[in-house]
Amino acid sequence: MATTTMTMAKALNEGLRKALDANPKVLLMGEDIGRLGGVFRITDGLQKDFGEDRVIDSPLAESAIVGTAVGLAIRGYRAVCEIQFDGFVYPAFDQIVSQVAKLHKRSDGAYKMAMVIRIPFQGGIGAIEHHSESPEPYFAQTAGLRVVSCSTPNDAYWMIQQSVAHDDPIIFCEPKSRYWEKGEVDLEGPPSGLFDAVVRREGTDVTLIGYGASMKTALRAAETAQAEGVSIEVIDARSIAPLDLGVMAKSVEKTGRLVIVQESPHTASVGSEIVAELTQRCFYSLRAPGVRVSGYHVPYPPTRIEEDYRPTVDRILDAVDRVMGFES
Amino acid sequence: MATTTMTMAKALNEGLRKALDANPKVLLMGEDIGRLGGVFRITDGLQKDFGEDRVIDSPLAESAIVGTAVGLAIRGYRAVCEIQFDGFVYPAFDQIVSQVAKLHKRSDGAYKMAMVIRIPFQGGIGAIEHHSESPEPYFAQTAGLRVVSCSTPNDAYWMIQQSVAHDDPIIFCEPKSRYWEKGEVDLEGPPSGLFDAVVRREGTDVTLIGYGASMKTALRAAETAQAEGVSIEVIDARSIAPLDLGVMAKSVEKTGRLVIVQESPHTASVGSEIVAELTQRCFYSLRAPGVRVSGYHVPYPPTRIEEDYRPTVDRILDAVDRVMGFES
Amino acid sequence: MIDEELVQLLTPEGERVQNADYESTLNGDEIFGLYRDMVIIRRLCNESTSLQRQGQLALWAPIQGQEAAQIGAGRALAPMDFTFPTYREHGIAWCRGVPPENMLRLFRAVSNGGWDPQKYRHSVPTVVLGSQTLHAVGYAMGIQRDGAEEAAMAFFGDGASSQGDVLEAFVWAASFNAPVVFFCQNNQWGISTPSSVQSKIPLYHRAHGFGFPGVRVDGNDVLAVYEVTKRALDSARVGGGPTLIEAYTYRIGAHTTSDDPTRYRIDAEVEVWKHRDPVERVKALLAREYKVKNSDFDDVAAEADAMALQLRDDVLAMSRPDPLTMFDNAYAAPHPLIDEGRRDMIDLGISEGSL
Amino acid sequence: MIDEELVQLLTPEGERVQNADYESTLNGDEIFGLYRDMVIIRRLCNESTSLQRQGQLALWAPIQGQEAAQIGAGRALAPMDFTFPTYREHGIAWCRGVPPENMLRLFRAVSNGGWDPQKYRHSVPTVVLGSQTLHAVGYAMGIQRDGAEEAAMAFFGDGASSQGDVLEAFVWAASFNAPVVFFCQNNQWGISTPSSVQSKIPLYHRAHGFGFPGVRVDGNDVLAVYEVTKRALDSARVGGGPTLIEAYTYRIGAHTTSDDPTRYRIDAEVEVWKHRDPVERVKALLAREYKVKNSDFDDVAAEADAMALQLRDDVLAMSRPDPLTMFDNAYAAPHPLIDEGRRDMIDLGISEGSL
Ligand SMILES: Cc1ncc(C[n+]2csc(CCOP(=O)(O)OP(=O)(O)O)c2C)c(N)n1
Ligand SMILES: Cc1ncc(C[n+]2csc(CCOP(=O)(O)OP(=O)(O)O)c2C)c(N)n1
Ligand SMILES: [Mg+2]
Ligand SMILES: [Mg+2]
Repeated sequence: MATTTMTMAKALNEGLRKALDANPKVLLMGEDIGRLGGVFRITDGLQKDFGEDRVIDSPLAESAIVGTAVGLAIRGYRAVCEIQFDGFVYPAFDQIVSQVAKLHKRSDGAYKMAMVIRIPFQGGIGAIEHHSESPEPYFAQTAGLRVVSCSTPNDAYWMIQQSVAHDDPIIFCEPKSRYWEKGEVDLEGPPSGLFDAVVRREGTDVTLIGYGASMKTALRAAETAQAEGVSIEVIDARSIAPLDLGVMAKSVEKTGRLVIVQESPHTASVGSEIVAELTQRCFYSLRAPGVRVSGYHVPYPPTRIEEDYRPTVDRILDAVDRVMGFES
Repeated sequence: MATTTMTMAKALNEGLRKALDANPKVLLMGEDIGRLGGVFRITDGLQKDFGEDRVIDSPLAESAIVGTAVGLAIRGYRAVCEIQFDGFVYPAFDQIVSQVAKLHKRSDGAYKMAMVIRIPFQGGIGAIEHHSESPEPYFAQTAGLRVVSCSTPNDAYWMIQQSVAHDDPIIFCEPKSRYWEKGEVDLEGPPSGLFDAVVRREGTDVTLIGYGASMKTALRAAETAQAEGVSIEVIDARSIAPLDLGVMAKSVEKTGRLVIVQESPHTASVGSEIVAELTQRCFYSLRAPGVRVSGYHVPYPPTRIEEDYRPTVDRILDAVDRVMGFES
Repeated sequence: MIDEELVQLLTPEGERVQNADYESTLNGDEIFGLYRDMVIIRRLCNESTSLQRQGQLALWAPIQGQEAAQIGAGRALAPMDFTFPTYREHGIAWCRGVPPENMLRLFRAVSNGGWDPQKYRHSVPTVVLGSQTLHAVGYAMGIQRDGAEEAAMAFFGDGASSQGDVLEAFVWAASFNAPVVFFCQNNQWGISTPSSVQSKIPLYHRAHGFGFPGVRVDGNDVLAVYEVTKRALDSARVGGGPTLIEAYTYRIGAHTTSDDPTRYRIDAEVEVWKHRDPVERVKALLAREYKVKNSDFDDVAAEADAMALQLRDDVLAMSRPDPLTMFDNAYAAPHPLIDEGRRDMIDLGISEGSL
Repeated sequence: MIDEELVQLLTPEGERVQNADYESTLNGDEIFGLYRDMVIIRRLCNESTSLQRQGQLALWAPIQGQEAAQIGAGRALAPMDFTFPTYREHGIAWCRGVPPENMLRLFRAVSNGGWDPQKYRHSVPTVVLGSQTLHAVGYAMGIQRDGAEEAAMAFFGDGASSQGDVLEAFVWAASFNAPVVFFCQNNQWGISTPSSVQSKIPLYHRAHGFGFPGVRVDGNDVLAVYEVTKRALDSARVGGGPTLIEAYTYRIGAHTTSDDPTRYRIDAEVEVWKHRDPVERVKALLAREYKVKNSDFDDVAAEADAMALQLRDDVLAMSRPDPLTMFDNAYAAPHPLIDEGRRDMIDLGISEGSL
């Protein structure tokens, strides 16, 4: 296994480079992604190597970034759009929901809406408002889209390539607070399918499901719980829509208890969906109701207090206690 | 009780008239709402009676309709914005999610975002694409907003007035397929609080929850089930966000079974939320997992086949059978 | 209609007008071809209105009054150009070769599209106003990257001109010098809203503020529309960048068959515009200048009638789709919720289809 | 900087320029007042940059180079006008009377706003580019309905000028003839993107296409900015409708303290603009024409230093908010999820606050 260590940012950069290399129809487009390499440097050096026609510094308008990507898709191109921060995807919402998600259907399959919309998401970087949000529930609800998120450099490297190669439009959520953390990347082959959930840590008492930046918190919570004698199985959803419910249900059937961790508020969230589906699939196995640990139902707070908004190890453990103690 | 019979369209029209009468700061704004009275005639005659300054025919841009309503709110006005059809609210999504929902917080309470965004929603009128959608899950997920829906002329008449008088921004979802159905309107006082769920029909075996156009289908299903010996309690959520979970939980504790009906696809939907919350609150009462009867996970289909997309009496009864037969 | 700004090559009476910048390049046969197109598309449009009244269509969006704008623009296109319509571009669809029955699939509510957009190089109908202008710009950026001598053309109305997407499309087209032509049919109404609500000055001026040419053409003058569009397309194809064309015309009919224009506009205005009929105008020219015989005109009318009959038959033959088809093409690749939906529907006995 | 289009009343060397349309109406004391504002706001800005470097602020968005644009515009406002800023309008906030420590609450990440926008008639910072332009137009529609002689003013940058919201704001302002002034600081960069990506022609031309006046002013000339803005506001207040002002200036510093401009622009360009410094320009005028003494200039510098010290103290005293405050003002009226969140947080022992 040829592995190498790199940050998630670098892994995404390398993955995009491979995608550009593999297919001349692949383009990158976004604000400040060329000369600057993006505010997170994810596209660093790519304009230099692939030219201004393939790595496009766009005017400042998200609806147009996505709307022109649609036109490029019709012409046979595959655009990877960078949205600078989660909170700036909403000007493009109409194009995403009414065009990107629906044009394959509307054209009876004549148009492939092959494109990737990259969104650095979730909080944890001490930024100002609109730079820390979790818009994935909106996209998960929308038929016609797929939503994935990476939580390790290895996944980042492979999932971005798999997404670019995929024929459906993909909302690619990158946990920005993890960009600079390092991990092993296996250069030889993808670890799993793009839409597969994976068990990150095995356990027997509680199934803990998350994605993106929450995975690190979840794994830390599992470690702490272990010390207290509770064995947590941690699942990285990876694909937010569609959900890989098979892997999740198998785990819940074993553990009988379910906790979900996410940064978005809980109402009509991905966590709600997981609870609803797994309650149906594992009704007799569940020894306690599934519990969601989420962001609170408030606008994302000033970041001096964001760590009390985002799910913490403590809040996860509190939820674990609740599902463990439910029968009593 | 001074009651009178009118259609939901007329009830909304009368409710808006009362709101305009009650407060000179109330304005209506939208495309074609003045001279034409709106494509559904909900604002019929109001421009004639209240003038062009209070019932404003706007240029054709939804982001601007909502964005200028924000500015009007800052100046102390209360705008009631009409979005012509559900599928046209997305150009305004950014203003709704990042401004309307967050400005009360951002201004530390100095700005009241008192406004109503009226959306004729759900399908059933045989229209072309984008005229039959259910965008309520997006707004329910968004902290800072409230979302309500009327299912009877009486509720329409009162809820629109309560919404206009409320100090938080309200997404007001109108089941367009029911506009022309008549019902009793009690002119003397509101039937319930704006955020209260109500039991529309009592029953003992299954709790069936819905809102908007689904209520009629739900009540018909309950009737049919009755004939087959199954007693369904039908609840109109009315408030989609926040949910009146107390009323719902009380019912589920009695019946032990839960079915939800909605037209949106089920992923990360209002139905998912209701299942997740009620599973938590009524874990030991539930004799079967809550089941959602939803639109399918596809773009809204051509309307010649929309009645097979929207939840039908048959599909609801099938779900009822499933929860009734679960123990076996 | 004495308007300095308006490019016109034919008066409402069908007399030639000299224009310093544009001259008509079409011969008699070609002009007769445009006439034929306009008569046919008007006839098909009227048939569609009847079909709607008879309950055979869910809706219809008539184009009466706008035939010259659409046929002039549609015939100026080259085969390899790509067009991005709204819901009202039946004349453009006709010029692109879309079979009339395909145009009506949307309105019979059996499809959200109706034709193969890649085959005819004519995109699917776009209902969310303005979205397609960005698609056209993106497509044009693709043309640039392919080094092709082709152009994209986006259609939209006076109402849609206020949408952010249209204005962002102007920004992008200018920024990338994209080979795209924006064709705005200012039919003076957006449902009940007069175009003066969208702009106090002629719409073609918008382009100047974004740094590319805008031109206003008499949208009821098929010769002028043809020349103005051709010039803009030719320029776009060879690196001349975008042009905004405002075709100044009038929506004679209702917005759609669901609309009642008597609620918001006066008959007198409609009457004035009926006298500027685009079909009569070119017919007068053909009769006078090219001595086209009445029998030739009659032949076209007969041809149009035959096509209308055929269209009616085709529409009546369009049956309700199998409900299972709603799952087709929702995604390009397999998706668990699609499989689940199909299974559910078959289990419920809604469709007999198989998985 | 010899630009026919640019309104200028003072050369970079501080010499008077005659302009056919505008003349300076300010006396020496008033000009000295503008100078003082500029010096203070620059000093406060530099202090904020240091505070950020020292880890006391999460971020800072400097305004060096743009002081004349902001002070000229800010001082042209009347008390009852209402302003809608972005995240960079520290000079405007200063003119509106917002206490400097309030401006820094956003950047210390203890608030998403920072001041009472109704009290200062200066809206909260807007980070989503362009949104505030629509708020300004809506507010202006409210002014119209109140029959008040007031104006709204919206600030935005060259980058934001490409956003649909800004362009829709132009449509609406023109349509309603709203009393609003659009003030675009073209500082030539939107992070790393040069303004030429947003428009190939000067941005003020945009207004003409929407049917209202646009004017380009030397944004480093505080006298010119003041007069141009005053004229536009006066016109708006009495029914003259909107104006777009493009203040042509330059962002001397980084986009924000997170940015590294050496990655995308050359030093030589920055150097050129340093020679057009807006503060030095008016200082030269004051020294030469009004014989302002060095000691007076020194007094201003000392005053600015004292304010900077005070600001530093105030910032350091801003402590982490109680986490429970995140629930305050999320809604105006009671909400069950807010109560639930508060309860949860208290149960978890995160805050000792009470319900
Ligand atoms: C974004 C959006 N908002 C509203 C509508 C509803 N609507 C359909 S057509 C129309 C008027 C369009 O006017 P115009 O652009 O002039 O085109 P025309 O119908 O005159 O051809 C409106 C408001 C829509 N389709 N899309
Ligand atoms: C809708 C939106 N997209 C992207 C961003 C990220 N962003 C913040 S500032 C900026 C550049 C803005 O440039 P300009 O409008 O010229 O203002 P300046 O920073 O130069 O004052 C960008 C892209 C944003 N804040 N909002
Ligand atoms: Mg029109
Ligand atoms: Mg700038």
